[in-house]
This record gives sequence, structure tokens and C-alpha cells, in this order.
Amino acid sequence: MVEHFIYPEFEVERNKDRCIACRVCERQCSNEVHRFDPELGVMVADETKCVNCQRCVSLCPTRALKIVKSDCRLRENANWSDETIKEIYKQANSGGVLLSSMGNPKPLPVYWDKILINASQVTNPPIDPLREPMETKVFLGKKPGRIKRDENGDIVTDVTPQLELSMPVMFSAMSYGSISYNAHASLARAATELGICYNTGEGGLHEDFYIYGPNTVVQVASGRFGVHKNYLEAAAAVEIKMGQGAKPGIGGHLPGAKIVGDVSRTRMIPEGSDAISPAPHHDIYSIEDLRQLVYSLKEATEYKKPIIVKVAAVHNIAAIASGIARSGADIIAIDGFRGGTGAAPTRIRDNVGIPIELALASVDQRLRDEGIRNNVSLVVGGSVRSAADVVKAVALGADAVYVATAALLAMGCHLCRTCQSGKCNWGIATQRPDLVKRLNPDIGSRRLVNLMDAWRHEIKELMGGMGINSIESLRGNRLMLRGVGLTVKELEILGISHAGE
Amino acid sequence: MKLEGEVRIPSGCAIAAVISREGKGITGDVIYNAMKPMHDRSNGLGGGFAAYGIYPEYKDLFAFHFFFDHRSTRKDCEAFLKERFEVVKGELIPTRKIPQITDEPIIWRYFVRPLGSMLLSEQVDENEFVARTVTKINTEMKGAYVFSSGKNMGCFKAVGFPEDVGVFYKLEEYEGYSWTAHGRYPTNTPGWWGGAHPFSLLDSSVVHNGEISSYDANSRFIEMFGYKCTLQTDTEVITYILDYLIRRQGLTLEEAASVIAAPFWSTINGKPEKEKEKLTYLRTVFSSLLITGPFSIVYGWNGGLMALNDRLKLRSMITAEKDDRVFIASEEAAVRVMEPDAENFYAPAGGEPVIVKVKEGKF
Amino acid sequence: MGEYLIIGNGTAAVGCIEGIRSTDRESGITVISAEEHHVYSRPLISYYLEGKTDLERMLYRPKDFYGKNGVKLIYGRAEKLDPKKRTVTLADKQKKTFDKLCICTGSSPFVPKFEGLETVKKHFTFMTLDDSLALEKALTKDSRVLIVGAGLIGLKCAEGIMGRVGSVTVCDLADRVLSSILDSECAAVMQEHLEKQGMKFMLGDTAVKFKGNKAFMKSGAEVGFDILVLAVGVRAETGLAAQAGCEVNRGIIINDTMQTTVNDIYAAGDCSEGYDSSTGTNRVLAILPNAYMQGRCAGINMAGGESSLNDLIPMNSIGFFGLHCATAGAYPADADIFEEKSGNGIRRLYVKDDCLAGFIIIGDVNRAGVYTSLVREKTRLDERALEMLKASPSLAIFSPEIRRRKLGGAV
Amino acid sequence: MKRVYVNEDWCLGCHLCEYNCAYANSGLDDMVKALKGKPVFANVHIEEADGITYAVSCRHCKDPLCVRSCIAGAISIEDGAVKIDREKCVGCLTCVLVCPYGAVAAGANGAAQKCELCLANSCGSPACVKGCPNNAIVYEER
Repeated sequence: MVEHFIYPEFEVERNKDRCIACRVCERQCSNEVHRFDPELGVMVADETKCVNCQRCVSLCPTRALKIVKSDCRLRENANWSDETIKEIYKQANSGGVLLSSMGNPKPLPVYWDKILINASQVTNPPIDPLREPMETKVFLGKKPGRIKRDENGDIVTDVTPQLELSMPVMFSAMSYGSISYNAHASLARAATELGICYNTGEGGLHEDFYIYGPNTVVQVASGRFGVHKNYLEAAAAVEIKMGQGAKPGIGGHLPGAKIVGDVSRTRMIPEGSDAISPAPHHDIYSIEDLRQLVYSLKEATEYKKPIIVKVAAVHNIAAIASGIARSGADIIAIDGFRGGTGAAPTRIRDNVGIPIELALASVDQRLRDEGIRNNVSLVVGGSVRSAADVVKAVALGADAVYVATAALLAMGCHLCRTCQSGKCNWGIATQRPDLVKRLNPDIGSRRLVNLMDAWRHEIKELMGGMGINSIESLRGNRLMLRGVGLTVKELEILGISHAGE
Repeated sequence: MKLEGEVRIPSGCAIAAVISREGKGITGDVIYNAMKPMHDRSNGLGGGFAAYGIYPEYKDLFAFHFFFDHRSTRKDCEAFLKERFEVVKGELIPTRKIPQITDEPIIWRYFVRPLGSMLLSEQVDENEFVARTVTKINTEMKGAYVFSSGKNMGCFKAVGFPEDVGVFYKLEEYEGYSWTAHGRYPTNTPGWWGGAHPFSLLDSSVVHNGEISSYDANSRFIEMFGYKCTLQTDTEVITYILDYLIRRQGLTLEEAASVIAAPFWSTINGKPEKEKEKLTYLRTVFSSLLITGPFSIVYGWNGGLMALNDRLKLRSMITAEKDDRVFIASEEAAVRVMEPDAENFYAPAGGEPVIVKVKEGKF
Repeated sequence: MGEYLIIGNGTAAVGCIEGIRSTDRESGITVISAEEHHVYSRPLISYYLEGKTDLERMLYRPKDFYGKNGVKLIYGRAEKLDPKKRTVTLADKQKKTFDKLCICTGSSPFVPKFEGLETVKKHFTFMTLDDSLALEKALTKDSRVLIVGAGLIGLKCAEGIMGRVGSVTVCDLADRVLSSILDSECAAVMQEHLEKQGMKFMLGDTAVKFKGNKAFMKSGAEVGFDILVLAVGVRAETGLAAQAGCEVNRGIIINDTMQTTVNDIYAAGDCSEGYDSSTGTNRVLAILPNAYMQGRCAGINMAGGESSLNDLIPMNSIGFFGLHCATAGAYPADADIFEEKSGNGIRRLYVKDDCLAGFIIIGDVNRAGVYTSLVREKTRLDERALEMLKASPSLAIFSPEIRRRKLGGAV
Repeated sequence: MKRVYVNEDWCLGCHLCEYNCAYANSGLDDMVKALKGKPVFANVHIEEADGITYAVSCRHCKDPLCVRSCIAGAISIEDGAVKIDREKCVGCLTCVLVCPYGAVAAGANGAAQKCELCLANSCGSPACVKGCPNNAIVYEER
């Protein structure tokens, strides 16, 4: 059966007047779009292979290239969009589940963009972060409910284990396997330089990165890949991954083709075998089972490391979080439905879960209503895109945020959303050595540090404007937020007033 | 416009305080006259005083000061009180009719003792019992508002300039060893008697000048522990925070100060190991109780005063001494009115608590 | 260190001056130059005729070279050398004393005794700038030129004048062009190229007799010409050295510090017989780079420094009408030969005992230096390296470790 | 002295250095004008071995064979940098024959050319380094 031809989504526009046929585009395109035709003496392109990753555009020394959206469209139909129709063709061609990468691209509400931040005028001075001290350090973990004193009356200072961060941001879980060695190296080095943490994801921890342990969160996921004593001991904190915002209720599947060499060794599974993470942890079918795993991990790490439980933001997230807060977990991480992924079924990614802003607001309020907010720290992720998003998240009640997509972008990702192909031209979501080397961790880590330094400055500027000189005074400070264009219900869930009120 | 409790009310203000370390009596005119040179720091929308040692004859009883909107409210409330307390005395608080103060509510005071049976059934001590009762009245009984609930102390407040409020309440007729005063400059309230300051709970009272930027972070945290920030004012939340830290967590005043006006991490890291450990611990555990934004407060309790500025010292505050008396005020002029020959003027650094205690047995 | 004296003012002399000055900035240096010219690049005389350079640009070192280096330049011919008195006597009887002496007298054209040579009006050798200037004067647009000798000098001369004369015929007793540096396969390639440019060859044949404008060839042929250039060969100028008692073979015998067999007398350049590491024998390595390096080595040692040379190899880079030729090392008869032809070029590699013994590249000579270094350093080549070697000259021939070392630090 | 070094771990073999080099040394202010439809003469070149690529350019040796060997006296060292006087050069390519790195090459008009660290052109510092997308070429003191 001949496959139904689908016209390429993108077109390569090459300015013939500018192209010097240096063939950089050809050498750099792992999708083999560009080719030099020696007979014609010009560069030609096979657009069916183009994923619009912009590698060629970015490296073309004469700016001769442009990737544009094809205007070869089907007849316009408000109900049956081009994309919908083409997805149907694809499925009719293949009979398969559609796969996608990175976060939900659908035009669903982004609440961050409907929330505005306050600033001081007259009654209270704004603070200039360049003149006055401005603190962004946070400690994540359970805080004791009561002060204890020893026989001398001195306060007993044995806090439960805390994760100290110089700013309320961490790089969230991306496994070695789904991203490259150099991407991990960049994240680990940047986290260390920044005094924050990165997260191994569920692919284990490469032996080269044990030295970054104090800035590493190791993950224990349903596949338990690469989990062993040293792995747990190396880390600053251990995260139990129950779910992921991009694909709540779904496990993971890293194809055997990517389980090669160090990836296989790090995951502790044979080369070439598929790495399948089951949808649930098969030892956790309920909240009381979670408590057992939390305490197993605490036992294994001698109660020295905070335990994070990461869940996807789903409908009854407040109740789930309340349950986790009482399970012994020190930190709850919630991943919203716009969170990224290396590969997820398209339908799941685009239709399951809820926005992180609403999840955060309701969880924070619920934990306060129950008087247990200080028992856990809250970390939220799922498309935190800027310093403003961080400030809004903290003001809604988060202790810190997880960023991944922004970190990937800093490392060079152009969000072409074809990670699943394993041919990432930017050296991030690939294991092909020739592609992996395209990400020099010197550059990758520097850019990550730059990004976070910039965010830190912006966070301070925003805090200073509000007259706040330490990040903890922003946490849960919802008075600093106002909504625009939100319904009464949305405002009620977010716990903020409308602008003008 | 919304009243206190319906919206958060920030305000700029004037504060002043005086205390006798020997526990000697000071009449109320001393303090209300001190507010005169700081007239422009208030706007007539609130003034008030807290006085310690003024009810020696009832010093073992809780003195409740009430505003009632109506006689019937007072009746209902009195009935409720009697279910929980032995009401030893109830009376109108004496006032003087002056043109500057109008629209006064019914202002009443009760001297009460919690019923032992109630303490037993609720399994709490008398302070907690009183605190809960006050919270209950203030949140649930419309038209009734307890604005003072400590032993041998009392708050007096009204809509008006503080010097007029002092005259209105005939404060020159009271004698106490410690006084605090507040003149209010709120920016978004029409002025409500209950919203005037000091704010107090049990014998704790707070006068405060400033506008804290951490308000919602503090209030949403403290509300987890049974407090209700009904007024949505800084003073109220600061009072609750100090009550929580000092009475319920048992922190010392200095420790409490290091929570609400915590030293910067860079400062903490420069301290000796033990000190550093303790400060880090307090700052970590009570991170949500750090107060940022400008404030100068005088915290009063039976037996002492504590003056404290925010850690950046964004508000003026000065202290001075003369003989057994210690003076605190937003401006030096106020101190000079109280004692022209005051000495040792000192402007405490941001986050540096100034604690004055009356000699043991003298109050 | 006393007085330095250098006889000769060519490349070796410059090397010697720069060698001395790298060690001794003070003592006097005297140079005796037989040619009355500021030091110039001898190999450029053909480029001069071709118009690719001029007298100004031909200077091997800038005008201020002697001054800057504290060198006293004397024009004159050294005639006597007394090693005991440490004096050199010039043709004008001027005497120069020395503490250290370097003989850089180079070589001179070898002109066999041809019968009837005296009957030829216009005959030239092609060695010095003056030779070139004299030849230039004789050239006319329709001169027929006969060049005896198809070696480097003969062919460079031929190239230089090709565009300025009517015809050029080159004869040589050898059966191929550039027989000293090319094997027959490569010589054929070069010859074909030269012929395409209009050059005529009579190889395996040479003039034996001249009469006026006619040359009589060994084969019996007769060749008419207007101008005759004799480029049969060169001889090392060893006379002075021999006079002083230095051991002399084809050139002045020197050790690896450039010292002759007589104390304090050094020799460098075309007049000397150095060690050819590619064959392991002593021979005259009459090429400019070696002259400079030997001169420099001599200079350093004369000034009390330490330097030795034992990795000199024969090598040549020469081009004719845009076709370049790069050669180095030896071409042992028992070597494995790798050959590749491309376009009008050829590449022949001589591999012996797992080493690159020598090579010839005609055509694209870029990166040939990598091969040269393999020859010079006698780098052992494993199977992988051999494959890379054959592919093209590149650092990829070396093991990754060596390559990283080569590219990784200051050298 | 600062020199250009390559780190083959990060070289992508994109050859951009060659084009940036040729452009920087073209004297023109537009890369298209400088390179379009013309042979590219770069002073840096990419080599490949066993799937590894790396850029090679003049090492600016302390005691350079090219300087010693130049028959025209056209190559000299200025402040540590080895430079070719292209006016003097007659294109004999002896320097090409002796450079052990293969870093000197025949240029456009027959004269030899090599990396001169872009010190004299409008780039001011090595264009290959500036333009390398992966920091595989660096300009530093070692």
C-alpha cells in the first residue's frame, strides 16, 4: 500500500544570491535535508525531512537560509484544522499512536500571563537591588512544628534534611538517555556553579557526574533504572517520580536503539533493550504504599536527604498533595500539563492534566487550610518560562520552581519538538556521538549560568519593586498578585483579586 | 470604600512610647502630649494608646475593652462572656465629649476570669482560652469587637488624632509604668475605631509605623495556627506573629526579633558557629515569618517594651533615656516633649531589638 | 668572544650572523662578500627574469640588516686563509683577523671543457645575480636559447626566460628532467607539462662541441641557437678550506656542529658536506633551507652556544608555470611505492622499513610538509597510519595522542 | 603568546572556520561578495581522522622551519607571530614543503599564505575562533 503523501510542513528558502555553497548546512543537518549538487553547483534541499530545528539557519554564515511554514494548505476549515487532518492521514498511514515531544503546544490558557505583579509607590519604598541586599536563598524540606530546647535552654537545631538553593529554581528531571551526556554535564556544572540543583531524571547518574552530587537530585522512577546505594548516597535529595505533567498516567519508553554504551551501563540494563518505565510504580498502588517507599529511601539514606515526591497536576491534586504531605515526603513537586517530555503520546500530552498555576494555588491553600504547609516544601514546574513566572509561582505559594524547557533552550534547543527522533541537531536529545559533541558543556553550562543569573537579577528587580528584600517574604504573598481577564472562579482558585480591586 | 477586614490596609504612622524601669507611675498626658509634635504623621483617621499597670486593683483579671455597635449587641456578647468567664466587673469606659472625636461606638470594659470548667473542657491554658475567645468574638459576633484583652493593661483607641484620642479617653487620669502611642495615616480606609492602633492580644500590644511588603506571606502562614487576620493590618499580623513566636513557641524576644527582622545570610555566615547554626535554624524554620518592607514597632507586654526596626531600617525610630525612664519615638521631638533633658539618644540599626524590662517585682 | 669572520654573503652567512647574534650581541662580525651586492636570494634570479620579483624585493634581508646586527661588510675576494695566524687575506691584500671563522663560500658553476666554447658569442652560466643581469641584457624576443642541463638551475632559467625569447631548447645527458630530484615517472609528468608550455627537450643527449651559433650533439644532431646557457652542475667552493688544511671531500667536511676539521673554522651551506639523515651519508646538501640552518648552527656554536644538526634531508619545492613539485628524502630502489595520479599531477610515496623514506608530489603540494616531517623524523607508520598517509598528507597520519600534542601547546 | 588551539572533542567539522577565515582575510566587508563563486583560500583547514575532525592552522612556532627555509626571506616573526610578506614571496612553496603541520598553503595569486592571527585584518583577533559555534578553536596563552 502506498502511503498517503503529506506535503512537507516547512519549506527551505535559500537565498541564491547569498548562498556561497559552503555546505555547512549539509554537514550540520542530521536529517539530511541539504545536499550539494555538483552538477548544478548549487545546494538543494529535501524538505520532507525538515523538522525546522533551525540548526542550518543558525549556522549559515551568509544568512542565506530561512525555514518557513509551507503555505500549501488544505481547504480552510475551522473545525478540521490542517493539523487534525494530517494527523488522521498519519494514523491512517501507520496505524500507530501519534508521538510528540516537549510541552503541550495547544492554545490553552497560560495563567502566568493573566497575573500581574505589584510594585511599591509612595506608601512603601521600592528597594534597589543594586544598592540594598536582596536575598534569594531558599531551604526546601520539612520544617519542625515546635522549637525544642536542650537542658541548657539552647535551641536544638537539628532540622530535618534541607535542600539549600541560592535561588528558588532547579533544573528539572531529564534523564541521561533522553538527553545527552553533554547536556547532563552542562546542567550539572551549571547547577554547581549556581548553587542550585539539577535532576537526573530516571536514567541513573553517570559515574562522571558523582562529583556534582551536592547539587544533584536523583530520581527513583517506576522503572528504577540506575537506582543503587551509591546513586542514592551521591545525591543532595532523592525524588520519587510518580508522574510527569506531559504524560500523567503514562510510563516511559526509551527505545533500545538509545540504550547504548554508557546509557545502558548507567541505567543498569542490557544494551539494546527497551527501557520501559511502567505507568505506576508496581509497589505503589496507594498512598500508604508511597509512605513505605518514602521511608525505605529515608532508611537507605539514613534520614540525611530530603525526599521529593513528584506528581503530575491532575484534577484532585490538592487532595493528592495533602496525602503526600502526610506521607513523610519533605518536598512535593508538581508538574503542570504544559511540562515537556522527550516523547509522549500526542493525545495524552495535549489533553491530560491541569495548568500548574491552578494546581499550585489550590495545593498551597489546601496545605495551609490543613495547617501542614510548613511540613513540606512545594516545587512546581511545567512551563515556567521567565523570572516573572518564577515570581508569580513563588507569590502563589511555591517554595521553588523546576525549569527544564527554558534550560534546554539555553543549551541551544529550538523547540522543534522532534526529540523522539534521536537526531537532535543541537546535541541535546540524542545519543549519536557526532551530534552529542555539538553541545560543548563549557558553552552549555555558561549559557545556563547566564540564564539563571539573568533571572536572579530580574527576580531581585521584581522583588525590589514590591519592597521585598528576601524571597521568603514573597512566598505565598498573593496580595502581590492581581488577575486580568479572569473569571471570578479562576480568581477564587488562584486566591488573588482582580486588577483594580 | 472597604473597611478594615475587607481589604488590606497599609498605613504610615507615628509611634511613641515611654517606660519606667523602676515601675513608677506615669500619667497618660505625658504620652498623648508627646504625639503633638508628630501631628503631621497622622491624618486623623486613627489614634490610640496601650497602657501597662493601669488596673492594679484587677491585676489578676483579664480586662476586655469592647466596641459595640448597639446595646443589643452588648447584651448578646455579655451573655456569651458569662458562659465562659466569671465577669467580675463590667462598665462604660469613661470618655470626655470633645468636638474632635465623634461617632463613637459603645465603649465598654469587662474584668473577667475564665471559668475553670471551660479550661478543663477545652484542654487549654487561660491565655490560649482568652485568645480563642477574642478571635471568636472578633470573627463571629458582628458589631462586637474586643480591642484589648490583657491583664492589668488596656488599649484606648479611636478615629481621630492621637492627642485628641488621649483627651477623649481622659488618659491623664490613668497611671501606668509603660505607655505606647500611635497616630495613624492610613491610605485606603475611611477610618474605623477598631482599626485604630495599638493592636493587642492578651497583654501583647503593638504599635507600628510602616507598610510591610511581606504581609500576605506572613498572614497566610500565621493563619495556619488559629489566628485570623480579620483586620488585614500590619499591626495585627505582627502582634500575632510575636504572640506565636514568644508565647506559643517560647522564643526569647531576641530570638523572635531575629525571625521577623532576620539578619542577612551574609551576616549570619559571618557569626560564630553556634550562633550561626541557631540563626540559620530560626530563619529556616520560620522563613514565612520574616517581615520585609519598612516597619518600626514598639511591642509591649506586662513588664516591658521592645522597639524594633525592619532589617533595612526603612523607618525612623529613636530611643533615649532619662533616669529610670526610657523613651522611644518616631521622631526626637516627641521625646523632647516627654523629657526635655533626655539623653543617650540612639537610632537602633535595622533588625537590632531594643528591649527594656521593668525590674522584677516592680510591676 | 672575540672577532667573528664570515667568508661569503649568502644564505649560510645570514644564518651564521643570526646564529651568532642569538647568543652574542656584542662581538664584532665581519663579512667578506665576493659579490658586490647586499645579500639577496639567489634562487630568485630566475623569478627576476620572469618578472615575478625585482631587485628591491630580492633582498634576502632588509637594507638595515648589517647595521642592526653590527656586521661590517667588506666587498672583496678572500684569497688566503692562515689558520695559525688566524688571518684571511683578500685579493686587495687587505688582511682580516678572526677568532672564529665561518666559510660560507657556496658553490660555483661547473663548466666542462667544451670544444669551441670560445667561438660562442653569447654564453652564460646561471648562478648569481650578475649572471642573471648579464643574461637579461642578451635576451631578445626571438632569441633561440639552448640550455645545457635540465636540472633545477637549467629549468628555472628556462622558465624565467621563456616568455622573453623565441624558443628554448634544453638538453641533458640524463634521460629525464630534474634527474636529481625526480624519478622517471614524475619526471615524465613534469616534462609533459613543460613541453606544453613550448619548451623543447633533447634528453639523453648533450652538446659536445660548439661552433659559433651551432651546437653539435653527442647523438650527431646539430642545434642552432643565439644564446647558450650552461647549467651542467655546480662545484662546492672548497679552495680556501683546503688551503687552511681542512679536510675536504666534495665539500668541506664538517661535523654536526658545523665545525671543520680545523679548530675554530666552521663551514656551512653549499660549500660544505653535511650529514643527510635520509640516506645516512655525508653529502653536499645544496639547498637554501639547509644553508640557512647550517649557517645558523655554525653561528650559535661559534658564539659559544650549543647547537647541532643531524636531521637535514634533501628536499625541494619548485614550480614551473604554475605546476608545483615538492620532493624530499630518498627514493630507495627497494622501497614500496604508492602512486596516485590526479589531473596533471602525481604523487609518489617511497615507504621503506615502515617509514616514509621520500616522496614526490607534483600538482597540489599543500600540506606536503607533513610528509617532509615524517621523512625527517623517520616516524614509524603502523597500518592505520599508512592508510592515512596514502589518503593525503595530514596530521591524521599521527596517532591521536601525538596529534593532540602537536596541536595542543606552544611549539 | 596567545595562539590558536583546537580542541578536537568539540570540533563539529562544520568548516565554518575556513569560511570565516577566508572572509576575514578577503579585505571585503561582505562574506557573499568575498566568497561567492570564488575558490576559498583559508588559512585554517579542517582535517578528519577516524570520524574526528579538527582545525589546523599555523602554530606560530618559536623556531619556525618556514622562516628558516624561505628562499626569499619573506617570512619573519613579529612579536611572536609568523608573518609572510606576500610582496616578497615568489610562490616557490618551500614553506609548504617544510611546515610539519601543513599550515602554510598556496594562496590565490600563487604566493604562500598562512594564519597571521587576524591581527592585521579588520577582524582584529582570529576570525576562526570568533566564529566557531562550539568553542572548538580557542585563542589563548598556553
